[in-house]
Amino acid sequence: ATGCAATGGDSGGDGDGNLAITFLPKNLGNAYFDTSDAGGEEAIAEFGGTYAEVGPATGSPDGQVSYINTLTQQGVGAIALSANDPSALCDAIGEARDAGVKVVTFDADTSPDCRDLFINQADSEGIAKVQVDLIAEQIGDAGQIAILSATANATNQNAWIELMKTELAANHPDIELVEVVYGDDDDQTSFDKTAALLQTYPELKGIVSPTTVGISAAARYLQDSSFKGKVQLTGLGTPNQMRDFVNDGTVTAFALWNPGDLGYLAAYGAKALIEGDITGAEGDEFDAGKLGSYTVGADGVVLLGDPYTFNKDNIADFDF
Amino acid sequence: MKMLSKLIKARETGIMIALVLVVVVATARNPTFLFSPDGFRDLLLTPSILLLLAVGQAIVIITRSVDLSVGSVLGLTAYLTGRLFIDLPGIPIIAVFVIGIVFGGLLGLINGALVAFAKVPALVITLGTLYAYRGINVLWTGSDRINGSDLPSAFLSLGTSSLFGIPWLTIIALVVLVAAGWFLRTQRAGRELYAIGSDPEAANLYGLKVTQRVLVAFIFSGALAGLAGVLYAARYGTVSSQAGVNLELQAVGAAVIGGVAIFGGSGTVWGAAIGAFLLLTINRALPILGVQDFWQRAVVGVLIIGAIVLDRVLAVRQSRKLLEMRDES
Amino acid sequence: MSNSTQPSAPTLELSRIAKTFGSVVALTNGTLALHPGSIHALVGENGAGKSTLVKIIAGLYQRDGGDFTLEGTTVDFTSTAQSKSAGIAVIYQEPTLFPDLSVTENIFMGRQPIKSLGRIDRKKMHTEALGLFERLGVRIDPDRPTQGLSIADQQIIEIAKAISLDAKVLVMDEPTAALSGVEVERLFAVARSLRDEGRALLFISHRFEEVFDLCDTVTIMRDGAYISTSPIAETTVDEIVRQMVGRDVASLFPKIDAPIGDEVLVVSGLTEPGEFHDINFSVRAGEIVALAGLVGAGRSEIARAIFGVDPYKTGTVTINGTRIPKRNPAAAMNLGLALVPEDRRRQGLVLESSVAKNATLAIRSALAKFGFITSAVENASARTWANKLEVKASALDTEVGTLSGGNQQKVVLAKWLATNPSLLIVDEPTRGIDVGTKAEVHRLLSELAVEGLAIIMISSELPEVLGMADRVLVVHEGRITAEIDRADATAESVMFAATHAEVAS
Amino acid sequence: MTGTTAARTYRDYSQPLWRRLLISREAAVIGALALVIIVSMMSVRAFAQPITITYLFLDIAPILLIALPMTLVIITGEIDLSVASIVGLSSVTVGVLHQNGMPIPAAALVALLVGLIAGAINGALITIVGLPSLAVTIGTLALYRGLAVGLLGTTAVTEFNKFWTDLAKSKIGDTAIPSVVILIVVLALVFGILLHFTTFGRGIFAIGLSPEAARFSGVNVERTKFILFMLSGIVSALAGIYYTLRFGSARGDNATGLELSVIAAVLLGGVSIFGGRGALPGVLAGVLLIGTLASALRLANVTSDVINVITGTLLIASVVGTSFLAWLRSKRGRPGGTKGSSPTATG
Ligand SMILES: Nc1ncnc2c1ncn2[C@@H]1O[C@H](COP(=O)(O)OP(=O)(O)OP(=O)(O)O)[C@@H](O)[C@H]1O
Ligand SMILES: Nc1ncnc2c1ncn2[C@@H]1O[C@H](COP(=O)(O)OP(=O)(O)OP(=O)(O)O)[C@@H](O)[C@H]1O
Ligand SMILES: [Mg+2]
Ligand SMILES: [Mg+2]
Repeated sequence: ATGCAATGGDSGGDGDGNLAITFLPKNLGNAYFDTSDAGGEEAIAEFGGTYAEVGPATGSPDGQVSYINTLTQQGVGAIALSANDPSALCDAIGEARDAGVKVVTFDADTSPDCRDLFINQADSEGIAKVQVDLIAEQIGDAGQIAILSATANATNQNAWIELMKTELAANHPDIELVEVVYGDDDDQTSFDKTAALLQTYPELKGIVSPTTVGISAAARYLQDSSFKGKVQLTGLGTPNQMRDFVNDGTVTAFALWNPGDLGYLAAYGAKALIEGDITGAEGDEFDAGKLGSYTVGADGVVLLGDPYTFNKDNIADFDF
Repeated sequence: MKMLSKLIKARETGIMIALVLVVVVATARNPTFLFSPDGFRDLLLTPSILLLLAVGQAIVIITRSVDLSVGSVLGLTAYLTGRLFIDLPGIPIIAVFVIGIVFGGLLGLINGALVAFAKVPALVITLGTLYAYRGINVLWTGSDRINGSDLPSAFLSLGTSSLFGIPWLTIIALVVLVAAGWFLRTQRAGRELYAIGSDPEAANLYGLKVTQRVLVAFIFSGALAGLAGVLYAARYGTVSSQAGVNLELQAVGAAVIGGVAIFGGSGTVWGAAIGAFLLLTINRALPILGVQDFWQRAVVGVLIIGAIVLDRVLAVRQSRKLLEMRDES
Repeated sequence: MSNSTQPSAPTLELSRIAKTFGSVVALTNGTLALHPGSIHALVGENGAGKSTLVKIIAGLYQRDGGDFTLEGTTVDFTSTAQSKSAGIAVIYQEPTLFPDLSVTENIFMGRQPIKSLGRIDRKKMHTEALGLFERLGVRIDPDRPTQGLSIADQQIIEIAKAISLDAKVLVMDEPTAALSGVEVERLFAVARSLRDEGRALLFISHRFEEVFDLCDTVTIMRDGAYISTSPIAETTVDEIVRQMVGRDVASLFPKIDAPIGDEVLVVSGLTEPGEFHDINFSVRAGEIVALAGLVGAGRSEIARAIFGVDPYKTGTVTINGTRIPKRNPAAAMNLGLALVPEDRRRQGLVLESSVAKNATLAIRSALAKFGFITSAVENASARTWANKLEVKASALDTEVGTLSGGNQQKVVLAKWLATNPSLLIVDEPTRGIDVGTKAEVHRLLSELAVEGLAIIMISSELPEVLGMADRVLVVHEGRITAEIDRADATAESVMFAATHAEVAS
Repeated sequence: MTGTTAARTYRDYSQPLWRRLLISREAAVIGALALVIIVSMMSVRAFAQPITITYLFLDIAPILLIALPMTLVIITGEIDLSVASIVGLSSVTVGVLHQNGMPIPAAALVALLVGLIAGAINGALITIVGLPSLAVTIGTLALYRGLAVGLLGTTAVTEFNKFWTDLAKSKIGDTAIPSVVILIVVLALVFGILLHFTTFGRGIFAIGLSPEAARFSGVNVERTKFILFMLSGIVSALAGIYYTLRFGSARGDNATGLELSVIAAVLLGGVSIFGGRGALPGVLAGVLLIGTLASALRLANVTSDVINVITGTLLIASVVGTSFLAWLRSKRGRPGGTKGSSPTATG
């Protein structure tokens, strides 16, 4: 969008060689992104690129913009990004792309026209449906439920919540969604919000928390409260965090994709873009190492696969 | 009779009434707020950690300083607690408490030494250590996270279980509160803290050990933040590098709402404790009163301001009364 | 009564003490010997180094050179706690209390009586405080916070604090500056009884009648150096003044008869509950009206209300026919009102600011062009006024707080005279000022009156009131109880009105 | 007066100009800034290019803007913790109004008005009711942020006219300097002159050192503070508008936590938290120092946690260093720091 891009272009413009790929998660210190970025690192090591990870301390778009700018200045080959805001990053990304940097989003997307590729963990309908199905099954398809989300502005969360509402209205008329609360992806806030929910709605049957921080905090509260076993909890969590709660019966089942695979795929997507194998157009096909081959869908979206459901029987098989 | 009038005039009375009001209204709306095992427990449990921080904060503020690093100290100690249980399996719980308190005290000592010896305003120093301690925490923790499964269940149950219906956490907090209140009221050293806050220069002229006392106040605040960190780990079970972020403003807020003068010299830890209770109880009551999630922060803001305005109005009313009394005599 | 006849070994002895602050030489030869059972006076001009010497005794400052012995052994105090435990009690020139704490706590801080478990025995402390006040003959509520107490009450608490220490040496740096007759007498009675118990006392004052009344020996200092020590019986006021100033001082009260002009200020029905009631008076151009009365009578409150820093409930104040709005000092200043306040360190000066900034703070609008102002303009104006009042400072950016008390007062006067007021209120204008300067301040006030300035002078010093005022208004418990013309004003008539509620005037 | 004849002479300053400049806090900060720039240019890859300036100023513009009124507020001995929340509120105001069809300039004007009102509320509580500003603005920090988040809920407004969002990021002519720098320079001049060369500014310093003496000198303490809090509100709102347009996104949580960055920069620039001391050039250098350092460290692939540690340490080191220097100076003269360095009541 600006005329100044040429200055930074000399190091990043020369097409197929620059396999410096930097992962930019929503924030540092987040186990989920640790796993995904480690997957990216593994992939990059496989094809002989340079891996790096930078990011803001807290999940704010302005912090990410600063890093995108920095990466543009450095002239990296590609950025693998989980966006804190769908549009606030677009201008910075635009400048990066003008300077020859490829931009792949994963986990949380920006508007499709800003970036080259989006690696989608699972399609939103699938994510919404698996959680609704889980909670419906656990509470006997009737009664009050609530949602404990991350921050109020999280794009992916909000999309899922909307789809869950649609799904509930269409197929589960006896389930009433009483409230959506936001734990800000903070342990303590999520914990206290869970307490408040249970307090406010004595009839509550279940809680859905489509965020790894939220579900573990809520499980932690339930574990020691009189609601354990009476209120069902499901959502998206990592096996390592949820193992205890599943084993002691606080949580019956929850879902997630494999974040490591997500990062792995993002890295291969970035590589394909850098090397000019794909442009992000619908129908482009690229190789993703151990995951096989993937095809770019509409709007430059690549779908990882279906979410996986974890329960007492299979949780021991996973370590992430 | 004299006791009664003293009680009515006390600065803490106003916000105590506010607290009772909040509880009564919330309970009227939804009886489980108070009259259910979990409701009663959470009423006491939720503010306990903040209470510890507020007590430490009150003592520091009374000496005309402020400790903005408490949230970061709490975070560091909470993670340390988890690491201790992971790296030294079988370590006695009491040892972890001691280590946490000492570690927090050490961090407080750094604050205090910079403030007292370098004669630098506490707000600046602790704003600096707020960043620095948190940064160290993030460097150390990385994306690691202490999970409930890493901690012994005896320790975890400290965070939630009760004795005669009163949660252990609350009991610990109350013991600290009573000790601090007793110390400030009846001990020479406690009174000297007030003197130092009231006029540091006069305290110096007077020959009080200003440096030493300020140092001790900071160590105390740090140690309490350390204790709060250990309890945080026990209560929440998960500790990431972001544990305790933004708690400092809540701690200062609790103390100020509780009538601790921000420029030192007056106020009590009792007030700070009630302030902590009020702050978090309001937070819990709002959803019950049907305030939508998004607006809750705004309501908390209004209530903080309301509490200090009320406090001020009462103080002005009282001093006017004193003047009128003098006229009549 | 005099102990000078039976010389004993000095309790405390200072000789050739030197002290410099950066480039400022405060003391070159501080020499002093205090004997048990004696009250020793220390006199000297403002800035002579008296307070510095006191602070060295107290351990607040450390000497750069010289000897300091206590009961024969050399001491090097590095904190006031050490001097205190060595048996030295000090009343500093400026009261230093903890405003949030109660009167009792202020007196006993750090050495409260304790009972089991180290708990403070509040009851005992309370009783002891009452006992102290009894001894000093004052009624101060021991449970109230010291915040809001008048300077006089604060000074009394300082005195109570010092005598409760039960020290062998009691140093009092201008303890009477804020006190009036009755309290001074009480203080002296206590001082004498301490002397008779065999303690050594040091008394600093600029009021010679007090020095001659109380002390048995006097030491004179000039420019940081010792001049002489002599038994009080063998010297005279003139002699002391000559040694202090290094020359003769003409009349202390050079009152010149000034032509009395039109009414400048009219105060009517001024009332603020709790402070003052139904105050009515007027001041004419060229007139000096004194507000006399006991300390705490409410004179400063009246002055502050007129100037607009304090509120008042009912009544009006007009200057040159224009009504002064309530609570608006800026408007009052624009209408030609100036107030030299009672507490120069808190109200009169911005202590941590420079001489130049202080001297021009009140005229900053006049100095400014379209609201813009520069240091150059300020310095030029400050230089003029510092010169007129002979402020002792080397540079205009000197921090006012480092000047001696008297020089600070001169800066305050300069600040307000620079506004070219038509009515000047001076609240205790010569408190803590040495004779030389005092005479000059008096002459200045006289000259200003001749030039047509109307002056209200609040003073607790009777000689000053009688010597300077054209008219004396006596305030008692917030009411004007007498109006006495210069011709009829005597010490007796003023004191009577000041201590009695109803006076036929 | 008649007593003596010889008129005294007074020097303007007790120390020559070069010494005053050299030992001043501003000089130290500016020196540190120069050092950081030189070292980064030599040792950090990709630092020495014009685009660095572009990104630097785009990043720190909100802090630079808000630091201006914050400096004045802190010099009076008060503090405003609600600035970042006002940024958020202003951002949401622009977003919501624009969403409902109001053109950007009009929405921006309303946002400025909202900022002014928010500042006036702070000011009224502090000066009329007489509450401590730290407590008041902790309250309004929550209140204004709550309003911002409450107004917009989960949504973010992102449909802004490209003309305006481009304007926020545009550069002056062919240079690498963003246009927003013009706004900053103009406001810095206004605030600098206001603080250092007007009677109003003289009042600000007097209030910070001794509110009572200021009142006795005819300074309208309450009005001065009130005006400053309103200025703080309106400039924060301006920063909020910039924030919204630069990121093309109006969100309730925009600029969360920015208040501490602003205060850190102001203090680093040599302003005394107890009021009465400080100068605007030092503050500007302080903001630039933090910003440049962060930008260089990011380019050197240092993670944000380390940057935070360095920022915090720098803040501590700067104040401890200053006080150490003062102590050294006092060793060679002035009394042992009993005055001056110890806090004075700012009630
Ligand atoms: N802290 C200080 N820093 C710099 N100069 C000082 C300091 N304290 C005192 N001085 C200077 O030392 C000299 C002696 O001051 P001191 O206060 O001892 O005088 P004093 O005799 O008590 O006068 P006064 O009668 O006015 O109280 C004065 O010139 C004063 O300006
Ligand atoms: N009628 C009264 N009864 C009791 N206390 C009073 C009364 N009037 C004034 N006071 C108190 O006495 C104190 C001294 O008042 P103020 O300073 O006005 O006295 P003053 O006559 O100006 O004495 P000073 O010589 O110290 O200036 C104040 O604290 C005031 O509250
Ligand atoms: Mg003196
Ligand atoms: Mg008075």
